[in-house]
This record gives sequence, structure tokens and C-alpha cells, in this order.
Amino acid sequence: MTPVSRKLYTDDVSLLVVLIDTNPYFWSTNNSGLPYSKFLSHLVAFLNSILLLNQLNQVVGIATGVNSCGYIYDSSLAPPNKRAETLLQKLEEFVIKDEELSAEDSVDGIKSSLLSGSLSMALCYIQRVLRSGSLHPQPRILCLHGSPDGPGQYVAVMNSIFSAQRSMLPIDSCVIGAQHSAFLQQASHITGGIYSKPQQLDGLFQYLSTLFATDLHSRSFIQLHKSVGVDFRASCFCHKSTIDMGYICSVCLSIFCKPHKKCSTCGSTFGQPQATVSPTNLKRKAPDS
Amino acid sequence: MSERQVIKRAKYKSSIKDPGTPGVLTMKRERFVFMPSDPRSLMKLNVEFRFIIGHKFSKEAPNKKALLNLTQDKGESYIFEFDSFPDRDACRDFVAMAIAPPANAGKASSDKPSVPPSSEQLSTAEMDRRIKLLQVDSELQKLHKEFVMGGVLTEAEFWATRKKSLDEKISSKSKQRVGLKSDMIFNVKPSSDGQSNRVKYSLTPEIIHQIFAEKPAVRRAYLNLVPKKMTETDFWMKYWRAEYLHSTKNIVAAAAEAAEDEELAVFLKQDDILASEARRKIRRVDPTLDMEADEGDDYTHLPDHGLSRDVSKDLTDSQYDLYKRSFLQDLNRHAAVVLEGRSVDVELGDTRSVAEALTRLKEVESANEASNTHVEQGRSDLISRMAELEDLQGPRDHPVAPLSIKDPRDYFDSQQANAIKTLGESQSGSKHKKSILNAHEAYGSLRKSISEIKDLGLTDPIIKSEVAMKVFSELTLRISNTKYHHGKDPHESILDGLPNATKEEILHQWTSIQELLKHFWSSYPITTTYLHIKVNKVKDAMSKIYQKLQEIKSSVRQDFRHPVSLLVQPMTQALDAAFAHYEVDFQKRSTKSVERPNGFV
Amino acid sequence: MPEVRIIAKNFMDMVASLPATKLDNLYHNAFICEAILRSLPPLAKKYVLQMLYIIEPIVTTSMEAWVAAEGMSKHRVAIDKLVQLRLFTETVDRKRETTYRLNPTFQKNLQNHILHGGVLPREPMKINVRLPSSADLDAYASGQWESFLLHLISSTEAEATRNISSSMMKIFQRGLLSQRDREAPMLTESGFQFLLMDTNAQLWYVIREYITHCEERGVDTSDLISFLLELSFHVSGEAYNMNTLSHSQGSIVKDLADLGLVKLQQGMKESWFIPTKLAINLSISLSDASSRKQGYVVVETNFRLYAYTTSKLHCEILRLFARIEYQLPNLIVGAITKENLYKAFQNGITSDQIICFLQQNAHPRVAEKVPSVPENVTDQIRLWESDLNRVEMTPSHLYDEFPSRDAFEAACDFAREYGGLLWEDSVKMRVIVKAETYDHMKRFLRQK
Amino acid sequence: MFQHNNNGGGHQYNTNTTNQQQSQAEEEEEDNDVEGLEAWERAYADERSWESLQEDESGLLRPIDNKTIQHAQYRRRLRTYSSSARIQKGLIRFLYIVIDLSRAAGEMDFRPSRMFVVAKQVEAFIREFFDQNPLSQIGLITIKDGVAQCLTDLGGSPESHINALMGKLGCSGDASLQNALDLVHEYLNQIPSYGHREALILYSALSTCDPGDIMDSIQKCKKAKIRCSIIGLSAEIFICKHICQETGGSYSVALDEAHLKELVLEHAPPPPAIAEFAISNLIKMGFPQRAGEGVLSICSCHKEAKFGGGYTCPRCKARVCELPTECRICGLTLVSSPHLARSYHHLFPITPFDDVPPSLLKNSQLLPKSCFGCQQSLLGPANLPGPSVACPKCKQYFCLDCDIYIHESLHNCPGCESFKQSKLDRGTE
Repeated sequence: MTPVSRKLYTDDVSLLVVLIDTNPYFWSTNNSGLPYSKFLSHLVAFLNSILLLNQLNQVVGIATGVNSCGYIYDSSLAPPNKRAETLLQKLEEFVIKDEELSAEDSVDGIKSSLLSGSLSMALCYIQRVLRSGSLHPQPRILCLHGSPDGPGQYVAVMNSIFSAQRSMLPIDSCVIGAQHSAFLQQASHITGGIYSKPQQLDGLFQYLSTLFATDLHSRSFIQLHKSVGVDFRASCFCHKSTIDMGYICSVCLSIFCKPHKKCSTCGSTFGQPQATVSPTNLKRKAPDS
Repeated sequence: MSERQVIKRAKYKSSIKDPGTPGVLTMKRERFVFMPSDPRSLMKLNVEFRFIIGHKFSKEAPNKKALLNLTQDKGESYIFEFDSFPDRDACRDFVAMAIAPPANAGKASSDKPSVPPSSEQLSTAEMDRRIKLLQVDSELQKLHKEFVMGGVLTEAEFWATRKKSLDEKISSKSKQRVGLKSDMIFNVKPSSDGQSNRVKYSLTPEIIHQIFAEKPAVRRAYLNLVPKKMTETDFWMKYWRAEYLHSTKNIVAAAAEAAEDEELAVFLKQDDILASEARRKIRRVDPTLDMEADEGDDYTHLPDHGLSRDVSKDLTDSQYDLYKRSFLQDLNRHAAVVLEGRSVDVELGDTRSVAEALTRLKEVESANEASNTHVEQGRSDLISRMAELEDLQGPRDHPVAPLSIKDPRDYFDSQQANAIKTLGESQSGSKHKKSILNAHEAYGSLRKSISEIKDLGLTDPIIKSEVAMKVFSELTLRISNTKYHHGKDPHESILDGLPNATKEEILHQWTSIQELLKHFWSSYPITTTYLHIKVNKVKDAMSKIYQKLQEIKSSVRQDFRHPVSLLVQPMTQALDAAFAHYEVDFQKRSTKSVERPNGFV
Repeated sequence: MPEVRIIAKNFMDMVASLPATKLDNLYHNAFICEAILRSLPPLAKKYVLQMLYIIEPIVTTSMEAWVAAEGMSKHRVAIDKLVQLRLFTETVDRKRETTYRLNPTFQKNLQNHILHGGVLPREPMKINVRLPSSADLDAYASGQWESFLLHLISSTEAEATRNISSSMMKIFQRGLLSQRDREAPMLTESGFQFLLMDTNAQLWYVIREYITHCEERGVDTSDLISFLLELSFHVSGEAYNMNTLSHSQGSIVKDLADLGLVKLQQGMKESWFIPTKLAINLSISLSDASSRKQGYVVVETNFRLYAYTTSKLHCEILRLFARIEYQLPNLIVGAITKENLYKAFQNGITSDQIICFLQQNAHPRVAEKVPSVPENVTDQIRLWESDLNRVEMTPSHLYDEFPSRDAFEAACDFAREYGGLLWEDSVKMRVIVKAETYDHMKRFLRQK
Repeated sequence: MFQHNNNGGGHQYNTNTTNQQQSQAEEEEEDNDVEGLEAWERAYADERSWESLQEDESGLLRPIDNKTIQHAQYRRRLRTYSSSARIQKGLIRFLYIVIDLSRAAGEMDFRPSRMFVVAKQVEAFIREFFDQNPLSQIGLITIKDGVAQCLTDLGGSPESHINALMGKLGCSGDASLQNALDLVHEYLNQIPSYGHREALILYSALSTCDPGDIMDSIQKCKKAKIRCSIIGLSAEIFICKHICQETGGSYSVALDEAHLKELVLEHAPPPPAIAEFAISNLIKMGFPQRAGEGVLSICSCHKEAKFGGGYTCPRCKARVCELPTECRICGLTLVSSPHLARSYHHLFPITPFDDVPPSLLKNSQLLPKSCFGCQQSLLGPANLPGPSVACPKCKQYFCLDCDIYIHESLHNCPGCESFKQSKLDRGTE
């Protein structure tokens, strides 16, 4: 954006993409004094207030389900006087769809919801807005997340985080679950977003309106809960214990606390060249991999 | 060692102020002797170099005195003032060599343990570079004084860490040899002064080399004629005369001249060596090339492949052919030579040696060719390479290594674990909660609450005022706390706040600590006696500094005490870390040394 | 927005300037509250939002805790604005601490809004007539607007004066046109500047004039304002029945139709009005994308200027400071020349306005690069302007034919002491002295 | 293999384009000399922008649209990578960028001159490189007057390299590939075996004037497992091709600046690990902790006392300002776990999407109306389905823009990520 166009476009016009955790297992088990209905009303109120602040503000809602993710609200499409209705309508449809997709009918513990998916979608959407020309709202992402992180998603989530960092859009995270989320900690820290875990969930709206409603422009001269960041020491694959110094496999970058003969992750034996894949059977691999 | 001994006249001074006693300083292999000029003086010296552990010397400057200070291991030092700097330097270098004991000193470990494994004999050039560095960088000088003079590090060790900055002085050019210029010599145009009809060719070793390389005949002629039959200048005059004739393109004249002067003829004629070489080449030409296409064309006798360089096309009688030279030939020849690259590495200045070197080379080549084996080899793979049409080839790229990651989850766990730890929470929340959930119920409850809020609408008011107030004040509190933390502006440098003396002191200590630590860590893992001893020395030095730090802390004024101690703390930490590591390592090695009597890993 | 001498203050400043009682009444209207909130500076918005559900007064310290060092000024601006608009009521509690509290009516309105989302002022009417698509609606709006501006530029051309009601005419003539009796009305200085402002500023200017004009006719401004704001909350493109309006409102709507804020349509039985983008933008304090058409001007380092536009208005505006060379169906080619610029400067247009105009209307393709207008061009424009006021006059006196050199020297020194010496030529012994020191000089010389 | 063919193509193209350029130059000679043109005039003379000007049916000028072309190019590039799915990549690279600053680099066929264009591209490359390979290092070497000179030696900070390069622009003398190779070999030979040794040569000259037999140097590099890639700016040269073939690098010739940029950036993502080259090994690394807020200390990089911030080397407790870096004191490699994570997407590459076959495009009701990623309508003009791509795994449809974004920057497929089942096979892969 050229300085000119920024001047013309008011500084605080913002596009807020909200990732709403709709993990049934989480909501049905969480006894944090915030039933889902309450949560929703806080949420809707928050969205309304964002749209109230500036009539150019745009809000997009993405539901983060257990089996799928989906867009459930886009203020640029919905009529201003029927916001709550449209959102809830879509949300209900989404939940039904998500249930159909669920394979097993009972699980132990809380399954993690597909944060990586909704993050990716949000990023795609924002990219589209950024593409739309020099005049566009300042985008940011807000994760309302409660369910535990899914180990399987780690790589994907990290990728999304770095991509967000590259295009300089902050990922705010508001953790409504019982315990902190390592994902969101990193996300917020790396992208310079706000990370907060409300103590008093019945006051959720206040948190949202005080912390997360602040537009990027104002953040430059306001103190907010910039996440201090996780301790960046890794922990080894072998004992999962945090280490100061470790040994990294040069092939797969897996971390060990003491030298090994053979990498347990990628199976490469250290100190000698790798088994070969002749290009031919590699070609056969390419499509189905 | 270069010279067995140095004898210079110098003044011996017990201290810098001392006017000094004039006398003669004699440096031998293992000792130096000072003989006062007046025999009555008691200032006789006779010291073995092995007691000398360091030497300093005054900067070279017109007004300065040429001083050399030999520090002895018992702390005392011998100062000599020389009449001139060259004298001093001579001695200094000698000392440098003398106290850095010979590499093959077997007894080294016994009486003089701190032997650098490779104590290189320092060329004066090397020395000068070091001195320069010391002069430009005062800090470096300080360090050097403190450690090298102080005998903590040897000269070699000290500089080893600074190779880079030394090497910068010598440009990497020197190592590489330049290839032949790609532009041809016949662009060496004669410069003719207007009036007299003489023309001048300027000749550089570069050009000569090129001529020799490209015109074997000339080379041969040179070797034969110079200096037996003619002087070098005559030779070249002839040569250029020939060149000139060529450039005039007057073949007839050329022929005439050649007729009466056989030396000249050499230059004018076709280069027979080349010709023969060319023929040889033809025979070995790439077999896939269809030579039938231009039958009998060995590139030498056919005039110019049609594009002729000389104007007088008409008189192409056979008798003159000899004296024609085609532009293409020159070009090809030049290209060939450039491609061969400069294979002689003799000093270009000396013409003769160049010529000989080249000839030798040629002989070697032809010898190789004679032994035809690898040529055949070359031919065959040449054929194979030519035969294949590259577009029909499969990928020539090498096979690649496969990758099989078993479980990406590992990558996550390595994070998750401590991330949660830092938040002072156990992960029990999610992982170990074994509550069996029915998917249907779960979804049901979700849908219920949605529909509920749908028809009831949002709860009004969303939050009660007091709750809001509570939350707000809570957040505000947290903010103001963090603010307090960031309170002091990180940008303003604390150092500047301190009184200069303290600042200097601290910085100096810091640098020396850095230096020592560098050496300390770099010498792990300890593999040799030498390293072992070095580490010990360094460690002792560090412990000395440790005291110094304490002193600094106590010495500063009350109001500065806090920042200073803050500053010093990390340094002490660093030192502690080093000591700790030393201890651990020491334990390990001592245990090892049980089965390893000599005690060194 | 360009720094213009005619204050194109936005609506909110106008609202702020209303007397307290009126202001408080205004806040009973939900739309006003919304509009006001939107017009606030970002920081102020945040404050309002975070105090939305807090009844107890908040102490300043707890607010300042949030502000980073560099943001303090903005913080104060925000607070002042809030207090000035009577949204914050400032009180000093017994602990000598100034506390703020949100205006209750305002608070209530916003709470409702947040609860139920946006509410429409009046229900759009269901009619089986095909309403104009948003595209043609915009076309209509901009058409109206441009014709009105065009009329301003070339008000002499009779054909340009489309059926614009005299009441509107009067409004323009305020300040923009100076009509001496019988001869063609002339654009005033402010008139020229007006043309270079962006649409919103212009809109506000006109509306302001309109309001003051109505005031004179004894219409209650607060009603007018609230209605105008209300208007801006209608959905553009929907049809609203005329007979939902009061009589006065009806007349207002009719006037606005001329400006292209609304489109009036006549059905068989009832008539309705359709708000356009312009109307929706009424409550926007700052210029924004939807109100401004995409840029169209490309300026090159060689002072040539290409305008990808079909509108006559643009052509006319460019004419103000550039030489139009030829026109293609959708392309105007011109050059920025000294002569034209001088003309513009004489008309009281400043170089900054021109440059700013060029930048604001830069074609998207050039708008992407920085600077959107080549430096050498902008510099040159500024230079040419400064050229105009290069010579500066100082009344002074020339003395020559001094009897002797020392007399001359003495005179110079004397003048220098009084700081009146402008120029001296020691060879020809001539000296020029400021007029104000004339008397001293005279006295001094007489003494000799 | 594709690369390979491309070379041939590149070569032919190149030669005749150079001709073209010459002829164009001649034209410019005819209509008074090039230097006489104003800067803005020359812009037209070179880019010939009017040629890409389009009119719509009503004769109005239409903005130029080359999106489809770009996307096509991008697909091409993508396919070249995608062949290397599920194989080891050189994640820890030691790359020397060799820049030819010989006489030929002064040529003006790239504006303003080859040398400057190259410098510009290298700058962009260096930034991209460190973004993609946080654990790798770069060094700069220049060829000039027949010798190769080391500009900066291996290091991890982009700025230092870029500054050094920008300072040192200026060309003269012949180019010598051999000297360059020898120098590279000399430096890279020292680095540990797990590191992937690479040289990227940007070669302007059409010849090489070597002191000796270059073939030896090539063999030396091959033995040292140094992967040499060359990007030519003039025309294809046999020896360059030979070098690349021998050492397993890639050789390509740039047609114009855009193409050059493309070619250079192709070297940013880590290359597939050549089987017999790839020695896997364990690297000792430190994961320093952030220094606490109150802590005050002097950082070893630029002796300044700082409050908080910075990291402390776990081994020798020295303070460094940013990561990743190598501890100044004890030489331990210091990284943070996110830095490792940055490279993970190279380990789990995302499969390229397939173009939607035209047969499907016929019956539009089968296709979704909008892009799964960004909700943009997939319908082209006249409500016909526009161009779109589909993920082979999750069968979701994406618009072209998302396609590019997903593969270039995001590195995971929203479709696959947002459906549970896809989790399973991600695990097994």
C-alpha cells in the first residue's frame, strides 16, 4: 500500500477473521461457568460491536469443528439487521454437517478440533482481501479456542503461523479452555498478536472488547498483552524432556538429548550416505504420495 | 633456524627510565649474552631463552627509542635499547623464533610444556602484519600485552584466533594464478613516430609468454639463436620485423626478405611445428566428425577457408603459400592456447626460462600422446558422449535419498511438553482426562444451546456491570505490572551512565574474559598435553580476572553499585560455567586416566 | 484531505458545536449515537467500547495505564473529544482523582445496538416495480453530483444548468460563485479549491451550507441533522415510502435528490425515495473507498498527464491546472505546463492542493508505486509556485556621490548598526538603506 | 529431467533473443543513439509496453491481464519441485553464491546492466533463502580480472552479505570458472559432512580463461560433494553444462530479467539430497533461553549493555542478540525450536493440485461455486466455471490465486487440514 492510499483509507478499518471453536466434546465437558449459549451471545455481541465501530469493518467467522471447518459468517454478505440470525443459522447447519462426518460415536477425552484447517482457510481468505488492491481493511485473526491442541496438526499449524508472519498479520488468541495452548502461544508470539486466557469467563465480552477489539492502528500506541512467548528450548524426541543442548538429525531435524547411532524418526544411520531411490520408482511414488 | 646468531650493539636497561649501559648483545640459539662495553660494569647478562616467555617492543616511530623487552618467567624483564629499529627487529625476530621452540623438540613436554603443537617459524612479513594489527587496534594491543606478555597465551595461540583479520592483509589474489588473456597478441599495434619511418613494438613478458606459447617455432628459434648467435633484442627486432611484414600483407616483399635472411625466414614461414601438431590432431580428431566431408583439409594448407586476410588475392602462386598466414589459424591457435591455460609457473620476467619451460611441457605432452593408452580411452568415451542425442537421454541426475518420517507427532510433542511446563501447568487437563463422551449427546447439547439462543436471543445484559468492572480492573492491573517491568527504557545504554573509569575497566575486563573464554572453549575436547596445559593456564588467568571483577564491584561508588553488579553478574556466570565445565571434564578424564596411565585422551 | 482554507469540517464537528441541551437530545436517537461513535478517533472508540457495560466511573490513571509513552498525545485528544461531545462526563471524586463515566443514554443505545445488531430506521417498502440496480444507482448519483459540479465550473453554459432548484443554487453561490449583477457568475478562490477536494469534503461543504441555509429559514437544525444521519443508515438501493416522512423531511429529500443523494421515483399510487451511496456516506467522517471513485490520472516524469476517464467533469477539473491536448473516448491526454499552473495559482489554488489531487486520483497502476506522482513533477510544481513570490519588496533609499571614502564607510557602518544596510558598492561608493532607517541616516549624514 | 529439456530450449531461445537484442540495438542506433533518449523514453524503447496494450470491442483501452500466463509459469515451476516429493532435502546448506563481475557483466542487454540486475536478484534471493532455510549459511564470491575473490565468508545474516555485495559492484577483466571452483572448493571442503555444500554461479561471460585444466577442478568439486549450479546470462556454454551435470547441479540460461528472477529463486527451496552425497549426521545445537526481563548484560555480537531481550548460550552463558546464530565464544550453534519448525514443511511437502479437466468444466453443476480456500467465486464471466484446480487428496476446489498462495507460502492444503480423515494418512506418510 502506498502511503497515499493508506492516508485515504481510515487507519482503523479492520477485517477480523474469528475462528470459533465448535468442538462438541469440549463444550459439553467444560465446566468453566461458560455454557455454549452464553459463549455465543458474548461472541455475537462482540462481532456486532466490531461492526459498530466502523461501517467499513468486516467480520468473517470460521467454525473450527472436530471433523471439518467451514465459513459460517461473512458480514460483507449478510444484511446488517439479521446478523445474529444468519450466523446462528449457518452455525447450526455446520454442526449438523460436522456430526454426519464424525466416524466413531464415542471418544475418550476431548478430541482436538482442526485449528490448522480453520487457520489455513482464514489465511486464504485474508490473502484474497490483500490481493483486492491497495485499498483494503487491516486484516487480523482471532482464535477463540478451548479444546486441546492436536499433535498431528503441529506442522500444519506452524506453517500457517509462519505464513501469517510473512504477510505480517497478527494472530490474536483467546483461550477459553482449561489449559493453555502451546499452538496459540507460539502463534501470537511469532506474529506479534495478543495472547490471553481469561480467568473470569462470564466476563468474556469484557475481555474481548478491551483487548481484542483494538484495531492494529491503535495497537501501535497502546499496551496490550503481547505474549511473552513460550520458552524456546525444545525437548528431545526420546524422553520428551526439555533440553538446553541437543543433537539434531541433519536429515529430519528431530531432536535427541544424547548421540545415537540411528535416527529413530527417519531411520537414517548417522555418518554414512543414504539408501538411494532411483528416479524411476520415485516417479511412481510422486502421484500417490 | 635462519641465522645462527645475531650480534647487535644495544643498551641494557634495568627499567625504562634507566639511561642504560651500552654494550653488545649477542643472541645465540638457546641463550643471549650481553657484554657491557666497559668491562667494569656489572651488567653482564647470560640468559637462556627457555626462561624467556615473552617479548614486547616499542612501536616503530622516528622519535621513539627502539626498545626490546624480554620478560622472564620469574616476572623480571630485560630491556634493551638499540641504535636503530632494524637492529631491534632483527633481534626481536630472533627472539620470537628462539622462544617459540623448534617443532621437532621432543623434550618439549618435559622442561617447557606450553609448546604449541605447530609453532610456525614466523616470517618477518607475518610479524609485520601482526605488529600492524596491534598498532591500529589499541584494544587488541591491550589484550596482547595482558595475555601474551603475561604468558597466558603464546604468540601463536593468540593469533590463531585472529587468522581471519591477518589474512585480510594478504589478498587472496596471490594464491590464484591468472589465466591467459583472451585477447590476441596481434592487436599489439606498432606505434610509429611520425617523422622517421621507424615503428616501435612494445614488448611485455606477458606478450612474450603468449608468443612462445602460440608459436613454437619462434620459441625454438629463440632457444637456438639467443644468445649464441644474436642478442635478445636483435631477435625480437627480427621477429617484429617479420610481424610487420605480415601486417603490410606484402607477401612478395616478405618472400624476398625471407630469401636473404634465414633467421627472418623462420618467422615468416608457416610454423612447421604447429603444422605437424595440427596433422597429429587431425588424426585424433573426434571420430564422430565426418572428415570425408572436407577431404584432405587439415586446416593448415587450405588458404583461409575462403576468408582471406590479405588484399592481393591475385598472386596466390604456390611459391608464396609458404608465407601466407591465415587469420583463422591465428585465431584457432590462440583459442587453443587459452584453453590449455597457463601451465608453466616460472617467473615471467626471464624470457629464456619461459621458453624452456614451454618446450619441456610440449615434450611431456607429446610423450603422453606417444603412450597412446589414455588417448584411446578418451576417444571411446568421446564417441559414447557424442553418439547419444541428449534430448533422448533419460535424466542424468543422480538418484536421490528417500525420506521416511514415521510420525509427525514427535515434532509437536517436542514443543508441547515444555511449552506447557513453562506455563506452570501439567498437561493432565487434556491428555489424562478419561471421560467417555458420546458423540451424539455432545452434538445434541451443542445444537440445543444454539437453537435455544436462537429463539431466546442474546442474554441481556451480556455481562453485569460489576463483572465487567472486575475484569477491566484485573486487566488494567496486569498491564500496569508489565509496564513496570518494561519501565526502564532498554535502548538507553547503561554503560554511559557509569563514570568513564569504571566503564573502561568493565569493558576491558569483558573483552579479556571473552578472549580467555574463546581460548578455553576452543581447546575442548582436550586431546593433547598441550591443550591440557593451555586450558589450565587459561583457567588460572580467568580465576585472576574473577577476583578483579569482585574488586570492581566493591570499588565503585554506592550509587553505581547496582548497575555494575548487574553488568558483572553475567560475566561471572560465564566464568562459572567455564569452571564448572572444567571440573566435569576433569573428573571424566581422571576416571579415564585410571586405565589410561598417561592421563590424556 | 488537502489543507483548504474553506473549512470542510465534517458533520461531527458540526454536531459537537451544538449546545449541550440539543446534544443530549440527539443522543436519544440511536442512529446519531452510532454515527457519532463511528466518527470518533480509534482510541476514543476503544474507550467507549471497553466502558460499554461499566457503570461505575473509571479513574484516569487506570486508563492511562494502557497507553504507551508515544501514544499519550493521542490519548488526550481522544479524551478531549469524548468530553467535548459529552459522551464522557468528567468528575473529580473525593480522592482527588478525575474519573470518567459514559453518557448513560448513549451507553444504553449502544448496548441495544450491540444486542440486536444494526436496526433500520424504517422498513423498506415491498413494491413489484423493478428497482434500479446498485450499479445504475451509483451511475445516477455520480451523474447528478458531477452535473452539479459541472454547473459550478461552467455555470455560464445554460445547458449545464439542469433542473437544479433555486434553493440549491443559492447554496452554491455561498462563497463558491461570485455573481455580479447581469454578468456571468465567476468561481471564487474557494470555489476553485472546492473543486479539488474529494467528494466527501465537497458533500460536507454543501450540506453544511444547506443546514445553515435552512437554519435561516428557521428549520430546527437538530432535527435536520438527525434526519440526515438517519438517512445515512438506510440501505442503499432499497425503496422507502415517501409518506413515512414528515412534511419538512419530504422537502429536504426533494432538495437532496438534486444532489443525487436520493433517487425519487413515482409509482401509480405512492412515491418512494431510494438512498444512494452518497447518502450512505453522510455519516462517514473521513473519506473512504466507497465514496471515492477509482483513481484515473497517470502523471509521467515528462509532465505529460493521462487521465483514463470518460467524465466531462474530470476533464474540466484537469483543465484548471493542465493543458488538455487531446481526448479519446476514455482517455484524456494533457501536459502540466507553467502557464496553466500560473493560471491555477492566480485562481488561488495552491501547489499542495494540485499535487494532493494528483496523488489522490492516481490511477491504481501508478498508485501502487511510491511516489504515485514523480518527484520531479511535484518539485517543479512547488518551484513554480515559489517562483511567483520570489521577488520581495523592501522600501529603501539609495545614497551615492559620497564626498569621501571615509564618509561612505561611516555611513555604511552607521546603517549596519541600525541593521538597515541592504546593499553597498564600495567601488562606486553607493549604499542602499532600508526606508525605516531613513531618518536616522538623514540625521547622521546631516551631522557630517 | 524437465530441467534438462528446458536447458536446450533455453539455449535456442537465448541465442536468437540475443540476436534480437542486437538488431533492436541497431534500430536504436539508426534513430539517433540510445544515450540521447530520455529516461522515460528509453523505458518505452526497451519494454515496448504498447505491444501488450489491449483494446476491447468498443475500442476502449483495457488494462493488461497476464494472470493466466503467470499461473502457467508457476505451475511449470511447481511441477519441477513436486517430482522431489517424499525425499530427503538438504535442510542444512552451505551455499556460496559466485557472481561473475568480469567484463561481460557490464553488458547492457539487461537494464541498466547485467551486473546490477544480478545484484538485485541476489539480494532478493538471499532474503528468501534465509526465510526458507533458517539453519543454512551463505557466502559470496566474485570473479574479476581472471581471479575469484571471497567477498563475504559463510554467515547467517542476510544484511551483512547484501551490504558487502552492494559495496563491491564494478566489473573488469576476464572470468575464470576454474579459479572460482577452486576457491569454493577450498572453503567448502572444511565444513562438516552433514552440511550440503552448494555453489550457485551467476555467469555473464561467454568464455573462461583458466590457469589450468578446469576438468580437474570439476572432479575435485565432485569429489568434495559440492553441488554446482549455474545460471547463465548470455547463452548456453558447454563447460557450464558439463560442470552442472558432473556435480549434480542445475544449469539454466536466463532470457530476461523476469526469467532470471524466476531461475534464481528456484534455488531458494532446499534441493533434493543426492543419495551418495547425503551423509546424515547428528549436529550439536543449543536452545538458548530468553534472558529474563530484569537481566542486564553485554552482548557478544556488538558489545552493548542491554536490559532483557537477547538469549544466553546454554554452554558458555554468553549473550547473543538474535537467533539463529553461532555462539561467538564456544562456537555452539544456537537455534530456537521455531527455527527448526520453519524447515518442517520441506519434510512434509504438499502435493501439487491438478487442473480441473475441461470435461468437468462442461457440466458446471458438479463444480462448487466458490473456492474452498477464500470463498471467491469460481465462476468466470457469463457464469461459466472459470479456471480452477483441485487437491488430489481432499478433492476440494481452489482458485488459481489460492493455489499459488498455498504452495508458495502456506504449505498446507486447507481442504486436507480441515477434514479429519486426512489426518490419518498425514501420519502414515
